[in-house]
Amino acid sequence: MPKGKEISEGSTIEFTLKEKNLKGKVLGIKDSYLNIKLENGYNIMVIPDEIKKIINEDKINKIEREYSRESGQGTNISVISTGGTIVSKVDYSTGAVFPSLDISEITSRFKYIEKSYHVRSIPFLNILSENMEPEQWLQLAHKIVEESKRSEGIVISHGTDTMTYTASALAFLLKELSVPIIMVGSQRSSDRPSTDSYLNMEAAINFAASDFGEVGISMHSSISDDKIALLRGVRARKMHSSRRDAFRSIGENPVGYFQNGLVNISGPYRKKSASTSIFEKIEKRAGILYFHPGMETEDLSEYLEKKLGVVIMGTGLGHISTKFIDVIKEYTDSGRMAVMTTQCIYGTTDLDVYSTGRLLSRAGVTWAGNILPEAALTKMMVIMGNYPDFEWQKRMVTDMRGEILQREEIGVF
Amino acid sequence: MPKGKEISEGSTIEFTLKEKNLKGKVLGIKDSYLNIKLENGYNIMVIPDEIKKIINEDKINKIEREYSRESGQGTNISVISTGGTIVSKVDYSTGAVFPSLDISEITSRFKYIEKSYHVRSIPFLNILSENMEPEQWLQLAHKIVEESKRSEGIVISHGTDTMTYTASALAFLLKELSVPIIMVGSQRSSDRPSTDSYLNMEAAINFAASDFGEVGISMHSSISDDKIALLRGVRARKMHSSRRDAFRSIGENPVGYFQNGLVNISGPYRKKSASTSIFEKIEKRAGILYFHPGMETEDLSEYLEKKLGVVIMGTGLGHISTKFIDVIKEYTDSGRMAVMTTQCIYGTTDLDVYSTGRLLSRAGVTWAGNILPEAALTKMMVIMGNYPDFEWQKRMVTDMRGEILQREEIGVF
Amino acid sequence: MMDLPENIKIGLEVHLQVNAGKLFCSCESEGRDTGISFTRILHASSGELGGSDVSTLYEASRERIFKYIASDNSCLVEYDEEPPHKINRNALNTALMMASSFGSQILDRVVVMRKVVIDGSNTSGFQRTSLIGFGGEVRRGNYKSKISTICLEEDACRKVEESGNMVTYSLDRLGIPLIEISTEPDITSPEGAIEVAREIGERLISLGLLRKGADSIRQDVNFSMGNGRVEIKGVSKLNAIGEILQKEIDRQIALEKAIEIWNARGGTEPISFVVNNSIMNGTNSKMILNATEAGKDVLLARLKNGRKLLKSGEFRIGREIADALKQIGIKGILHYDELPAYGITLEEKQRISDFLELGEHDSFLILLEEESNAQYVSNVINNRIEKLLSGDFSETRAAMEDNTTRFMRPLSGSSRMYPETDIPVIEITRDMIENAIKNAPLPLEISVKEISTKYGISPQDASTLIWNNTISIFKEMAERGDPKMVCRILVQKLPELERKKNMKIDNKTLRNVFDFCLSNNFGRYSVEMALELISDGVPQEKILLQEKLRPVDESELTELMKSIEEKRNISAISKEIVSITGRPVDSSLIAKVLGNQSRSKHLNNT
Amino acid sequence: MMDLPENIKIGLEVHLQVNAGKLFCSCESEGRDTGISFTRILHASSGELGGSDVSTLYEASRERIFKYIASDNSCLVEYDEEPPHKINRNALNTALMMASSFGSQILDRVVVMRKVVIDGSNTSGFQRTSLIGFGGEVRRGNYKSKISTICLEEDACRKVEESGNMVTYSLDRLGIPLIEISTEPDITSPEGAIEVAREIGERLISLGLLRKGADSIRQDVNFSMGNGRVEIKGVSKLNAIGEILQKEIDRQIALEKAIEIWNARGGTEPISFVVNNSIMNGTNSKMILNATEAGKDVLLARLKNGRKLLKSGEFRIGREIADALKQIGIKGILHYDELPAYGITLEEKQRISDFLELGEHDSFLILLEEESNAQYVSNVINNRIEKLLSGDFSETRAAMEDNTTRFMRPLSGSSRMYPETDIPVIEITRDMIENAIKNAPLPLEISVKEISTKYGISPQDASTLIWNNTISIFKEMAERGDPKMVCRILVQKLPELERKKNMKIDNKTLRNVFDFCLSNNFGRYSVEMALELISDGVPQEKILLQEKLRPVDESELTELMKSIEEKRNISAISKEIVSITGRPVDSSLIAKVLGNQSRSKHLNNT
Repeated sequence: MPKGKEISEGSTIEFTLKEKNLKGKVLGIKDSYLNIKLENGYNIMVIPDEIKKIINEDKINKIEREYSRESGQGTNISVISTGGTIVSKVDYSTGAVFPSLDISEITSRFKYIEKSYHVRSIPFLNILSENMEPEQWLQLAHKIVEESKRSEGIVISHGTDTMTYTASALAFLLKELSVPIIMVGSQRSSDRPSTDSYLNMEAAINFAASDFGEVGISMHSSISDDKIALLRGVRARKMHSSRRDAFRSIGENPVGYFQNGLVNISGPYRKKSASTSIFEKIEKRAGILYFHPGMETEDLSEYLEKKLGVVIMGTGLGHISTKFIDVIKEYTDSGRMAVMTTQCIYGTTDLDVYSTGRLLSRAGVTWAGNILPEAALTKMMVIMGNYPDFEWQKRMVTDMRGEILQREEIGVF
Repeated sequence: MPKGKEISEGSTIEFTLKEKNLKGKVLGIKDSYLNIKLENGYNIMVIPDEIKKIINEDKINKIEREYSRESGQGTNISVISTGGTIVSKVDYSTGAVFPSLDISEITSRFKYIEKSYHVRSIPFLNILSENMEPEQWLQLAHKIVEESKRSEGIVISHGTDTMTYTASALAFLLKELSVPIIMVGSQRSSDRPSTDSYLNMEAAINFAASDFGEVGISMHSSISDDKIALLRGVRARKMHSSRRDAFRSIGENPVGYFQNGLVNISGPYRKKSASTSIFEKIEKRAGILYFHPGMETEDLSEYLEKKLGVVIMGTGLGHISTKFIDVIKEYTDSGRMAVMTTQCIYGTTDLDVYSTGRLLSRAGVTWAGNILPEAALTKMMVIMGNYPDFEWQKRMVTDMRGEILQREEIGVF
Repeated sequence: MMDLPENIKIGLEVHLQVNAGKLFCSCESEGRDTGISFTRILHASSGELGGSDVSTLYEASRERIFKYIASDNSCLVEYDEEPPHKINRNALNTALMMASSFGSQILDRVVVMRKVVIDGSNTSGFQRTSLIGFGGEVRRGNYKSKISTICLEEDACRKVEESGNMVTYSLDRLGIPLIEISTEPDITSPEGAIEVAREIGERLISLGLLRKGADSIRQDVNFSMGNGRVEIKGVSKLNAIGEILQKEIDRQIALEKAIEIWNARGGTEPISFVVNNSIMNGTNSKMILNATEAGKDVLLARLKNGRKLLKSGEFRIGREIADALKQIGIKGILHYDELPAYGITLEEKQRISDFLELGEHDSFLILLEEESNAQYVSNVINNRIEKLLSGDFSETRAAMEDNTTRFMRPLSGSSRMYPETDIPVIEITRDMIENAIKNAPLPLEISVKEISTKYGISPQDASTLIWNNTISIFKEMAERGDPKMVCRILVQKLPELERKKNMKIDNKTLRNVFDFCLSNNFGRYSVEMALELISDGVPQEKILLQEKLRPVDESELTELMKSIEEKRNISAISKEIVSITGRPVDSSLIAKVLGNQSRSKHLNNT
Repeated sequence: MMDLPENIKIGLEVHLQVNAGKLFCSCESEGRDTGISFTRILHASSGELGGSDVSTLYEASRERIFKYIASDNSCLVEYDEEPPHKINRNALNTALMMASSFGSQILDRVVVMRKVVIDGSNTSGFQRTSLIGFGGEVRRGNYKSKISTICLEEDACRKVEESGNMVTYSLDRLGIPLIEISTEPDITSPEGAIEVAREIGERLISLGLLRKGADSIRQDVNFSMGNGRVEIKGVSKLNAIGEILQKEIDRQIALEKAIEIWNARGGTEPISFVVNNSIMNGTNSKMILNATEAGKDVLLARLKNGRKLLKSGEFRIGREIADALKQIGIKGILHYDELPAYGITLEEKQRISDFLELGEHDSFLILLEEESNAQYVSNVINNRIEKLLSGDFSETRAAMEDNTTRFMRPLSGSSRMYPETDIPVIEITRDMIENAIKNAPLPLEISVKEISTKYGISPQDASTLIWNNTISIFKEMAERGDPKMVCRILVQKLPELERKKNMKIDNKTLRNVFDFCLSNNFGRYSVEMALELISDGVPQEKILLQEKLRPVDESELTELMKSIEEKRNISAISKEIVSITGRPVDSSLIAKVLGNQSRSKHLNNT
């Protein structure tokens, strides 16, 4: 770049590159490259030195657009945004995605929604879901209590990565619900014409107006844009890293579906209650440990030192190497809790079947049927935060929110 | 029990319990209970003191049965037993399961096997599969080299819990294979008339006589006793804790099937080579870490201290909280390896898509497409044990044994 | 009534289905097909081949595929795809109450066992069963019997179809708790057996915990008259016991005579089939022609000294042989006594006799099968004949529709059983035993009297409630205030509706309807309307609604009555009100309003 | 040849399919249906609504469902269910070679962009495209054109069917690498355009990397003659360019004249539809009757000053309007100029004219649609007319079968493009550029000469190899020893077989066959036999076997010959040997053995 020239972001410049005169808009400087959008729409990345000559520069102000936080009329629905891509916008020059609160962008796609629902957008967090922490679950639960007083349903937009953790945590934190809590996300970001976000959100708003008194998840049931599933939060899991239909109910069918504008909830579910109430605390000193051959006894013992409770993802019906028995026994003897789950994901634990299981059971390991590891972790955090320790085990093995299935039928695996 | 009386195991006694005269066989003493099998077949558990009077006692010697270690004639197949339930017997009095080497018990069920195969039973280990350790994978690989010299196919019976770990480890340890290696297990133990072990083994022996030059797994493809799948070891995973069809190929279809006595291998596979050779070492200082919200930076940093390599099961496309970036960077900067996989199990990792991914990538995290966590761990152990460190990353991201799929089609999730 | 041998001994095994969900999972007792099915093969357990059980080996020799239809009251446990869950405590406690009821001793620890059954009736290949207690006595009138054991076990699959080598079962019944009460063989008459069985059944009925359904009580009858024990399976109708036993006695007496003759002739020799396809050349017998066309061979065997014993007069040893063969799927067998017949001429019969060089008393068998099966079939026949000739008639037999019995399999021995290791030993606590004693069922007539007195209903009604299996609903709902109303509906309205609409309303639905109406303080008319709608097939969720079942109140009724012209017949008015509002209305309220209105009208008119 | 206006400017966008697998995944270029499909809806991206692209908005206004048929050369990337993989290096290098070939400047960094296309032809709703280079020149004979840009992009889905609001696409073509070479609008004649396009195509052909297939070369033509740029999409046949341009010129000239008249009359006013269903009462027009029966309304609008311009003489503004309406699915439009027709009488035409109070030069439109759509439709019509009247003819048009063009959508603008964030910026290294320069394709005739010389084959054969796209296989296999044999099979045998059996043998199969035979030292006869079997539909795995393709050797042949009686015709003998052995045989070997034998026979005979 010619010396003395300072190029500012957003300006339009004429310049010479590789002996050709070009015109473009400067989008920014990234990793010492100038990012320029040419007139034909293509972006190029140029090292400033490569630009031999700047013919002209026009500085242009950025345009700020207004957005609406409320839209439509009818049933009151609150959409609490935690920063998932679903209510995000893309900066079309850089391709960067940033969160938006313009709720009308979603609702205006579906005219009947504008007519039937009054949707309010509540900014709450703006984080990537992998950065979600237990404290924020508690804050979110409080926010839900607040919103439940003025809305008939709550939709929570959330990144898909840890959505089932948050859904489980909320399910356990919320003792009773006077409104449906519907989590929604998208696997294709909203900047793509093919995004799944609008359909997922349309379904979520409709689910939120039902009498579903639980924490649910509203996501595609297949890779087609035609049927959205309502999954029970404590039994759902993100089972594919990229597909639209990544979320699956483990061991049961989805509670309901949304298709052709209609909600159909066919599975058993808890109806909403008269009021919403919550547990006030959450115990953070809990974690998940994934057993594998080659794991050392110190791996386990050092990890356990820091935790009041641990969810072990064992093999098969809930096994780990028998060399760990002593460490585990010492741990549970000291009043702490070890809960066994299975890394198979599907199916139940049962420590009565094989000798290792029976040894673990005798060493104080708790097993709670087919509870999922994510549900076990969040349930443990809520139980340990709010109940005396002598009740922990009993609570853990007792179904609270549909997280322990009593029956698994043929078609759900 | 009347004082001065000593009851010996295996003896038949007449005694009085609750005012009734009973006769039965003493099976043993367990947790201070006498375990007695009554004449009508029922077992009862009695505290010795509850027996008021012993009328008679007959001591009987146990019957030892002979077993055969070789059977049939034809293609030479070695069955290496590592102690899974599949080649086990039950003690029908106690219900306890113990490993058996009587290969004719299996082969004699299928007359054509006796006619077409000469099956040799090789005792190797007798452990529960959750107790399998990396050293034993190496020993098993050596055993395979030895057996490959006199057999045309090798079947390895193995507990299902860690079967895919062993299958992956063997796949990486064995550089080239002159014989098929077919792992086989059972989800219902052989003492049940409904056991899946015979069909799985029948299929395994037939698969072992093919030209499949890889490590495969032979297990039920549905809950019906009709079709056995041949799964590629490095892409298989136990996805259900109890069902017969627990083993699934992740992201690809099974390589082949066995049905009605016929092997049909339709997927792409490596044919067997002229000889069998192995890597001689395995690096044990590697492990799997399962990321979850609430995980603390110390959880990670303390764990990493002990490991030369770590497989992280991140969320979605391969994410963990950005608070860990510094720890990870320091780790990889010191020449150690962090490989990202996804806890979704299905689907690929891609650290180019989201900002967290790009940060992780820049912090030195390796990502290898859709490699499974179990395959990543065992591959890492083999690579770190046998290649100079500057080659680790390149080897890790390069497909060696079909563990990284280039394409995922619509029907495999 | 019957002419009985003196030495007969009868013992009973009464199986009672407990209406309390399944024994080792959380499925319900009732269910329907899901349309999904799977197939299995069962293997005789290898471990048993040594000291193995004969009945198990017997089944294993038959190569069969079992198809299971999943019902909506089955789950992975029934599919044998998940370990059993913890034992159903209600079922266990019911078994303990029953044991207490007969003064049986209850074991301090219950060990769940696996009883190997490989006819496919259990997906696992075994039935879970546990010994709960022993001892005690059943008495009724002049009859009594000592109890040998009380067991709690799982019911088996319901057989749907059998064709070729495929047997199809439904899973709806699998896993339902069965209390098995076995008596000593101390009953000496069929009447005694009937009365003892009746008393056992009535105790569970009296508890209100017998499952509704045709096969909720099934008994096996153990019978002996000196030739070994015969276990007759599947006697579902109590009254048939007499005829079944009479026919079995006749069978054994005839057998005894036939064997006496046979042994007098010098006994027999093992048979051995030889092929002779040409001997029937030129035959007109369709049976033979069809068989040979299907590639089967004509196999002939001499049966030494067997003439006129296989089918002649009262002798039917041919059927004994045929029954045994049927179990291995062999049907095409003919013998000397029944020929000429089936298109086989006297001349052909003679030709065969000559070929086999029959002696004076010898018989022959014709088997139409592939030659390769000859050895196997002859083994089965020889074993059968040898056992009969030795005078040992002991075996398991099945009761047929016509009250005859058929050979089913050898008697089961104790080596069929080994522990269910998936379920830890269950401790029977002092509390459980006290509870069992406290709640032990009384004889039915005493229960009837107690209920009648306590709730102020007639003994007939109490008895009907018990027999209709609605007693537990009655007790539960009667406690909420209006026993007479509840009784009236259960005893009159319900059977009337079920008869009229020809459909059964299950207890769960009944309970829901009562619970909803009583919770809302809705009375008889609401319950009746709900039941009527249900019997019309309207789904519950469209019925159990406040706006639907709330009775028309007085002010509404007063208003409505104005529009009704004909006001003479209360029942007609009631119908009209119901059809206008779609809601129930109390007839007495109509009468009252009618009274008021006529008074006020009268007033206006004057 | 043509009578061209002086100011015409032609530019080309030539799209060449690269035969190197897909651009952003590992799927192959060729594939078949799997029978699995899925459906999608595309949304105009919210973020674009501000500074958004007109063509995108245009598509978004049409509510359509897209159905995609998965082919076996598609994966989650094509389904838009997985992020794109890293860029296909072969395709990228090919694009760089092409750029070098024309002396274009190559960018140091390639940024992959998303170009929004929401007609469903891309599952994601955008096409991935990247600018590789710019500058350079194409020359051929007397013609030349400057290159403006060279891009590497993904090909789109192949449209299979369109019915109602459902468009069906196959995924087999989606993602195939396309090199797009755009020239400046500096070409002044259709001949020039044809020659320039031909030269561009031949360079990739010369590399042997053009995909086989009907649509492997497609060009868009940019054309202007002073009324704005028209982009004509989908000109697949080069020779049609002349006729297409002539027809477009005719269209624009007629438009210019019509507009001149219209403007001279005082221009127009926006139309506005009014409902008048009764005006057509008593009509015999089936079109009207059918429409009203289907619940549609009769909507009428006056078109000021439009008379005799919509369809009269050379004027066709009616078609311009109809084309625009067709894009939003509206078909039922009629106008003044074409009436009386369609059963509408002169009297009815007059009635409408009177109702709309038409002036002397006014026209009218009849729209048969529901009233609720009137506003939307009139907006589309008004926009269309306003734009035409302003003299701006710029738009994207589609080339039709008859070489006319049809309005497709407004021109795309640069705001359709934003970065593909899933793919990091790709560095073009010095090595890559050097490689591109070294391997840059030469003009086809030079390539032909070089190949001919190097491998000792005729220039015609070399040319055929290149045009048949078998040049890369030829080079590869020729290096293994016998170029003439390879050439002979590829140039003669292969086309002959393909013609005879009417099927194409793909390059992958060809490569497998040659590789197998050459590896085993099997010659021409083995390759030919393999290809024949393949063209008969026998699967490869049953053909590529040693025992199948190993030529009959001399000793075998000698033995076999003994059994052959007629030994005159070598070709007949050869056929017989093949039919006996099922294996190939070398004719010259037959001749040799024949010689030996006749000699030895001769010896014996004398």
